Amino acid sequence: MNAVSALGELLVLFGVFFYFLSALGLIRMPDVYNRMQTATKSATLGSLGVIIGTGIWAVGEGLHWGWITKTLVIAVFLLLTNPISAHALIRGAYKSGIPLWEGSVVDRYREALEESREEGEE
Amino acid sequence: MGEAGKISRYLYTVIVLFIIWLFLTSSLDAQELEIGFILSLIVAAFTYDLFTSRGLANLHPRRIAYAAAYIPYFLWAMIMANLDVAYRVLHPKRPINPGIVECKTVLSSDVGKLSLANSITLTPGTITLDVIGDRYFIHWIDVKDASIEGASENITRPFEKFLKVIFG
Amino acid sequence: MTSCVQCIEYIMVFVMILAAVFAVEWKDLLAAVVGMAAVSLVASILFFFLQAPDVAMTEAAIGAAMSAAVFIFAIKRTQRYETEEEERPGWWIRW
Amino acid sequence: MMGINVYLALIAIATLLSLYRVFRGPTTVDRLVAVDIMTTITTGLMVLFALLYRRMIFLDVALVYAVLAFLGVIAFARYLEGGI
Repeated sequence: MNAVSALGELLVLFGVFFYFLSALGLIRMPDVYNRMQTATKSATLGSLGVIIGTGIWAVGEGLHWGWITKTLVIAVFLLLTNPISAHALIRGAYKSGIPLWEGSVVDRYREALEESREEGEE
Repeated sequence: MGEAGKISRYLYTVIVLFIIWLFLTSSLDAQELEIGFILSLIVAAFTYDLFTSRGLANLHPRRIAYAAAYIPYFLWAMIMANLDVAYRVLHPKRPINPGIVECKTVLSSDVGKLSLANSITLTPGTITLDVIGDRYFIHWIDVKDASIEGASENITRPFEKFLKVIFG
Repeated sequence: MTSCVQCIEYIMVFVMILAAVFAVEWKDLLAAVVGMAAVSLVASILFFFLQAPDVAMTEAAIGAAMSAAVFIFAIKRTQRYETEEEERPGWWIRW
Repeated sequence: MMGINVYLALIAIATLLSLYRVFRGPTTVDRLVAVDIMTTITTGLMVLFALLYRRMIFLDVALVYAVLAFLGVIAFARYLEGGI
């Protein structure tokens, strides 16, 4: 139990806690947009913690130093691809006509779409 | 932002591919380095046309310094925003106030717009819904200011300081 | 330590069976494809637990990207909802 | 290696909660979001188990998931937009 693997375990604990939090947000939020808000990105930060923490932990356990570089590559790819899927998904949800929660305050996107449709008709 | 020459773009692609190879194999053996270098030469010949349009100008020291400063700033913003969302999830009354707001950006290049949209999406509380020209439509979990200027001040300004230098 | 590792294997098998039952029983075919993606995900991690990383890698590549895209093309060419007069749901859902 | 039980228990709870959302979700997009969360959680679980088995080859499965998992979601999103 040296300092390096203790740091790695701390990072893993941090990430796992955020996993739990994102699943809790998935349960508690009222509509699909807010669920995406709390879920997708907490899970991204959580997996960042778990993956890099595991790499540091493995190096602290005395394994090959390739663990840390490989986990870094996995974390970078996850960081690049996860927001793209969230972005595509929320746009598909809006375009397929799922309404916003009734407590929402503004909806500028609908106004902009109506503006562009009127311009197209003229 | 004109096109760079073919040689410059090819060399940039080779460098990036070789760095990815180094991280994936994580070995400094001579044989591994040789085969990786040959493979990145071959793969770069097919892909440099798609991969970049600016070539070695991407490796300007000022841009690298700003990118290196951007990473810790972005991670810190991400952790802070995640703790804020954690407070909203764990609070029994669920203090949320969602809505879709509009922002303006000053970035012009496509890669800059993509990375700004990804940064906005990864800091929780905001998620990019659509980009039309320079107008960003953003779903915000706690709307503080519904006007265009106020929302831009709150959401996109902190990232634009860095991204304007990095991507132009 | 080993006992808890086995616990998570049991939980994954439970998740897989439940997702497979949902995928068969849902009338919305798009949701059924989502359930099938969940089944393929858990199948991949079960191969992982059985110490077969190559099979798990293939299952990940096929199940995550290819099969969902192929089924969505099929739904696009036919229709999204099953019609009502077909068979009743099975007894394990009815009671 | 003492805390491994805690980590695995939290991951299992998170998986079961997202399975509940897959079951309940009123619309298809809810189910899709829940499966996306399950994919991300599973990637982390695979990396943890690779350390538990102490073999580096197991990391490649997580790499494949990190690179390819978003393609299926994008196909779904294109269908919902009315594209493809």
